[in-house]
Amino acid sequence: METYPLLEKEKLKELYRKMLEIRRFEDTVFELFGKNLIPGTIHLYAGEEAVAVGVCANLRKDDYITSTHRGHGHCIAKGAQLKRIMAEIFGKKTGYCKGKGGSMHIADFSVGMLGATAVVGAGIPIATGAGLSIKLRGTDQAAACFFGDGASNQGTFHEGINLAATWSLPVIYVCENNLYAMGTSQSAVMRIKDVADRASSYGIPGVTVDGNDVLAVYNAANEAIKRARAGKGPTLLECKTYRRRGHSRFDPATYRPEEEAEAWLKRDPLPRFRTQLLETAALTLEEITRVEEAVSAAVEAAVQFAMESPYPTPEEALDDVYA
Amino acid sequence: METYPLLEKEKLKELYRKMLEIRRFEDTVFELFGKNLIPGTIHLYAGEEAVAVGVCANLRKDDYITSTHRGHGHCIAKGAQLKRIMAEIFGKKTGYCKGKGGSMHIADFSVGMLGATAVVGAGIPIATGAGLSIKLRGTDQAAACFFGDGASNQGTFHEGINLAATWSLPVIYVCENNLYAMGTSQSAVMRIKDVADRASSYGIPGVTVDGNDVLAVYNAANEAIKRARAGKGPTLLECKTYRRRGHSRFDPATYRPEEEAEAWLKRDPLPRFRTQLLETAALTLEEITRVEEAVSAAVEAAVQFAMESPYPTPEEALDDVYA
Amino acid sequence: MSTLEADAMREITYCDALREALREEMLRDDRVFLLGEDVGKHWHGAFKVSRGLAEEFGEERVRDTPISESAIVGAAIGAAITGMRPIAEIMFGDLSTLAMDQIANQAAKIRYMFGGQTAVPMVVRMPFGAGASVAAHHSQSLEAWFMHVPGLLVAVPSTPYDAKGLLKTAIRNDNPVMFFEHKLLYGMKGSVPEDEYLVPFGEADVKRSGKDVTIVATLFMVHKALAAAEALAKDGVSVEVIDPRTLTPLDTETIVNSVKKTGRVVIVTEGCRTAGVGAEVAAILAEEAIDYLDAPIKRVAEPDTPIPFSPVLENFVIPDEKKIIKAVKDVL
Amino acid sequence: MSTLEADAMREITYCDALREALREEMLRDDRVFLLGEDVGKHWHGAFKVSRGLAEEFGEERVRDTPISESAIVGAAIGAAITGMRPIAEIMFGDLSTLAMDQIANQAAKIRYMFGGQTAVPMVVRMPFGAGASVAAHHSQSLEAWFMHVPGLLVAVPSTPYDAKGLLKTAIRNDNPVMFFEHKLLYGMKGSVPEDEYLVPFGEADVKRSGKDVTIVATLFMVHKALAAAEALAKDGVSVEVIDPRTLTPLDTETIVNSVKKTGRVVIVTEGCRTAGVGAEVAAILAEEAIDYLDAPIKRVAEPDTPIPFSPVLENFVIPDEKKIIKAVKDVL
Ligand SMILES: Cc1ncc(C[n+]2csc(CCOP(=O)(O)OP(=O)(O)O)c2C)c(N)n1
Ligand SMILES: Cc1ncc(C[n+]2csc(CCOP(=O)(O)OP(=O)(O)O)c2C)c(N)n1
Ligand SMILES: [Mg+2]
Ligand SMILES: [Mg+2]
Repeated sequence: METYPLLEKEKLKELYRKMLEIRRFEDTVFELFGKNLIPGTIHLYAGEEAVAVGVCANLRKDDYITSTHRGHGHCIAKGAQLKRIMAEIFGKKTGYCKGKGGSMHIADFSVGMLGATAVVGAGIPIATGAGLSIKLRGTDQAAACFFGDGASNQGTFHEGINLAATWSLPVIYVCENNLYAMGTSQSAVMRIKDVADRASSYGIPGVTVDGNDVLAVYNAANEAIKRARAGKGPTLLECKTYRRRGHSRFDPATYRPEEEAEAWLKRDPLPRFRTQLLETAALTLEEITRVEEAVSAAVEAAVQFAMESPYPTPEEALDDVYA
Repeated sequence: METYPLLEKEKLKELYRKMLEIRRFEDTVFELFGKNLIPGTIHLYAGEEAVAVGVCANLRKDDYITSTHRGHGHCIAKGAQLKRIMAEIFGKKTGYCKGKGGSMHIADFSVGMLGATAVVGAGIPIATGAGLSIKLRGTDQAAACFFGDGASNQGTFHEGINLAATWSLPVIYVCENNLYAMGTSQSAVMRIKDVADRASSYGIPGVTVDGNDVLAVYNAANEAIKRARAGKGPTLLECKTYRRRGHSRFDPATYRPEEEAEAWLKRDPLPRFRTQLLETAALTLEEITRVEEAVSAAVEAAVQFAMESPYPTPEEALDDVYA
Repeated sequence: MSTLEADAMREITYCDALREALREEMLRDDRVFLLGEDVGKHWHGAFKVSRGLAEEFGEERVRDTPISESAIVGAAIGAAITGMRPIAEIMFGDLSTLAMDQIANQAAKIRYMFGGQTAVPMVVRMPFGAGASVAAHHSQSLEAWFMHVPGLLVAVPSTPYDAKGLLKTAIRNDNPVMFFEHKLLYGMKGSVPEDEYLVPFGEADVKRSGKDVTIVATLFMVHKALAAAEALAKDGVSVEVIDPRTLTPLDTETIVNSVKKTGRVVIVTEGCRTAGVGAEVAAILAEEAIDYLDAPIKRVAEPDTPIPFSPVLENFVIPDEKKIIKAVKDVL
Repeated sequence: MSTLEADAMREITYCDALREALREEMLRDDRVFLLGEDVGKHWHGAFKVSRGLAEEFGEERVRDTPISESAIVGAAIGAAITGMRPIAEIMFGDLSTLAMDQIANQAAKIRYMFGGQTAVPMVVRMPFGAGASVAAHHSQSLEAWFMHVPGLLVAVPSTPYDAKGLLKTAIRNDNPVMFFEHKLLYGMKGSVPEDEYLVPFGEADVKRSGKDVTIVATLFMVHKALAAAEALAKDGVSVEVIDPRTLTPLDTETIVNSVKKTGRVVIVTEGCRTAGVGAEVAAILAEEAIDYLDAPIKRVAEPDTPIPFSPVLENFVIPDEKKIIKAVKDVL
């Protein structure tokens, strides 16, 4: 186990709580989807919790993030309310987007969550723009931009990061490398092992970390965000991770070799961090149990809120097109 | 002076002749444009001759190239006829594109010149596609793709080269780095010195050469094309060069620092190669003079052909939309 | 022959019909190949249209690509102008926005700009349409954009029969064809002959004959229009339903003649109303058949909003039988 | 007040009028800034619209970008939703194809998808139009595409007066505005008041009153329509020329009322004919004014071809006075 800067107990608890919130939330969404309670499609963040949580734990409320089709975890990590996320996924009026966005398009501007786009890679230049805005307004905010390994083959990755590098913008680009884009493995669509190596094309630092180790992510993001706030420009931070389930809905993910899946799933960030907390006596079992109970209750409350919430009225479809 | 693989005398003469053809052609276009004989706009290749000629001297007639808004030199180097290029620039019916394309859109499919696009970077994935076609048809052809330093910031650069790398396609990507994209210097829009460094993002070789040294270009392209034909995949070849004039039309290029311009213009690839040929006794002065006379005559003939050629009839505007 | 007359034939889905077209043309012509994100053996395309093709033709001819829509279309162009006949799949039509330069400025214009020296024989297949609760980035219908680009052809099959016949024609055509598939149609069954056939471009299909009102409808809306026509028939209203099948070329003649006969027209399409497909059809009629029109032209389309996620909202914006019936009654 | 009534004022060019709008709004509001390729001190934009602005406001607020259209628009969006008011320049409108996802899927839909939580106050300035012999990639008119995208506003100024007034309105508007400038208009002079004024969106300008025929025209075509009207006046034909000034919102009322008065209409736009701006205007009239139409609607537009290079060819495809006069005579 590597050593990390000592985090306060409350911070560690917070990391664990957020990760668990995401896990339980996603497991619940999966179940509810199977019961036909959720329309459309879903892309779950389960397995990748350490990334969003490790990064966002370094952000303030007034910092920004941009997100993707696999965005529930980003929302939760940035501090959005479980119940309003869940309501949105249900298509309810009480959801963050009044039911207009759904699973793939959640935003919570009140906590700096600038929204999820379902166009792979499209959030990258938008995060660059948030960074530009910070620079122009002269604040010490920062922005984090989440995207996948697959997204790193999009033109927007190249253009968006190059622009931020050129202007030394306070953005960290977080590649959640879960080794696959749908059924396509990374090795089938690029000739390099580490997406972080692409940073050299833009003259910025590229860092690869174990994305299933929340403290490793925390640490790397901490450095990158410090650089950003100090006006030293962007960083490309690659976090290697793995989905616990298929890409979406009922994808059984049979394209992932069994041994690979097995090895990765063993490295589940949650039990791993839990063990670590206990072994280092950072938290007691009792404290952990209390967190777990609180999280279960919160997720249940979110489901109940979503279930009981009304749908929008049909005519609301016509609202919100123009400001 | 570096040493290069010994080229046959005829080949050396050919290199010199082509470079001179381009220079004289472009100088003539500049003059004619100033006399309002040429409509629209022009982007001259003068100063960059060593790149197109050094690369294309390695290509067979059945190999392909794609070109840009600054494309006259590519056409000439690949073996298109001066008179039909000139006629196209004049908007005449005898031009390669029957007057529909003009200076920015010349193609000569009969010599594998797949055409110039005026959308910066748009030719890059198209060259990738030509490489894919070669691979699928199982021939030993190769394709060369020309583009500028500015184009290397386009999403198509990233997507197009990554795709060719992934599939090991027989394409060489030639970045003509003339240090500027219009009035914008490279250093203002990227944080790296050598565009060739971007090759590492795709796991392919990146090579930077003096683009004003035709033998250096020839040599590097030779290697790259050999790799391509051998199925070893693409290369990113960056040739540092400099425009003799402004970006287009009457741009005086005052944004280029005087000392920089002076230093570069002194390194004019043409006199440089001429001196080299004489000093190494590769060609005699008499041989060189004969080439020069022949080129002058050819360019004059091209102008005459273009001047005397008819315009298309207006209704021809409606042809060639669909096959 | 129209789909609806083909009752005696075997029934297969739209998805299977498309796959048969791909397979037959790949067998017929070595130059035909597929490329796109996850079209290969791991996924077979988001809607499984290419199931079995990578297995049968190998990974050289059924190529998984990176998520690089511009490069997918650009590579198809480059292959097309050097002797191949690529079929590119864009996973959702909404993402064609990422390849618009390659589609509209390169594929569409290369032949013209270069004075006819080359042709660009390629197909871009794209699922479009709303109704699957997948919100604003996966539900659009952008046919109108592509109609507005000279050099492109646009096919919009509404039945398994048309899907197969049009796709085969598209693959053999020497121009870039934008091939629109509707995501709610993939599972729909219809009669498709065992024997080879082609559906020509530029020939509308009269999916139902009638004399009181003409409905021009495309893709999924053809079926809603037919249902509306059936309901209206019970009220004694005789509706003719015309499915253009290709928007470029557009069979203006069949549409104009129908309207000359009925004097009334309702145009039903997905895609938002303003500057949509319906606008062009209406404009043609206003130019060529105004003297025959006994009532205002009516367009039934999506309102000018993005497609919302929640089914309550989404159902409100998608044209349905009720809205079509109301529009028909309005022009009677 | 219409441009044409403003005779007493100073005359400046369309280009200068645009620059004044940029400058005044930058002085007025710190949040306004420019970004685009070569908009800065080395070039001042391909058409020199931003001359002097980098010098006056500094390079932080007048930002040269790499050649990265998607990132330019994306960065503008990101800045807009976090408190700034960016004005992005795309050097030629044809290149908006490279940013179509950012424009049509992101800028246009962000407010809606997110349930009204945010707004996207930005302007994308783009020169469009044919007539400069710069061929297929630098001559298009793609207004119709943007009209077909809910969430966007579309401004199409034809005079220096409108250019300045509409651009100021665009900058103050909280929605993404696609601002179309015609490359042949930059050098055109017209009256522009010294005092501040705004031109509201959604108010057509009657550039000439008349009673026999309505011409609806945009951008450079307004001037050709006015010339045609002048010529027709000599033949005793009284032509009303309506310039919508914004296509979204479109002042349907002024157009419909004019046609109710004249009973005849010719729609003159650049951009190829099929599924163009004229189609929407024709469709609206076919829906709302058909009973008043005494003749078929006529569209004068570019034929369905890319724009060719050679002046002989290009002149053939661009609508001109002669074609407009012929169309007017056809509907008389
Ligand atoms: C531009 C674009 N192309 C294709 C798709 C369809 N699609 C949705 S998610 C996905 C895979 C994304 O892979 P990655 O970026 O690695 O993210 P992950 O799903 O692994 O988190 C694809 C191809 C899309 N939404 N957007
Ligand atoms: C996509 C795109 N953006 C902008 C332009 C306008 N433009 C034409 S040439 C040029 C500069 C190109 O620079 P570079 O790629 O370095 O080529 P060079 O002109 O130096 O040969 C620009 C910005 C364009 N034609 N296409
Ligand atoms: Mg992934
Ligand atoms: Mg350059």
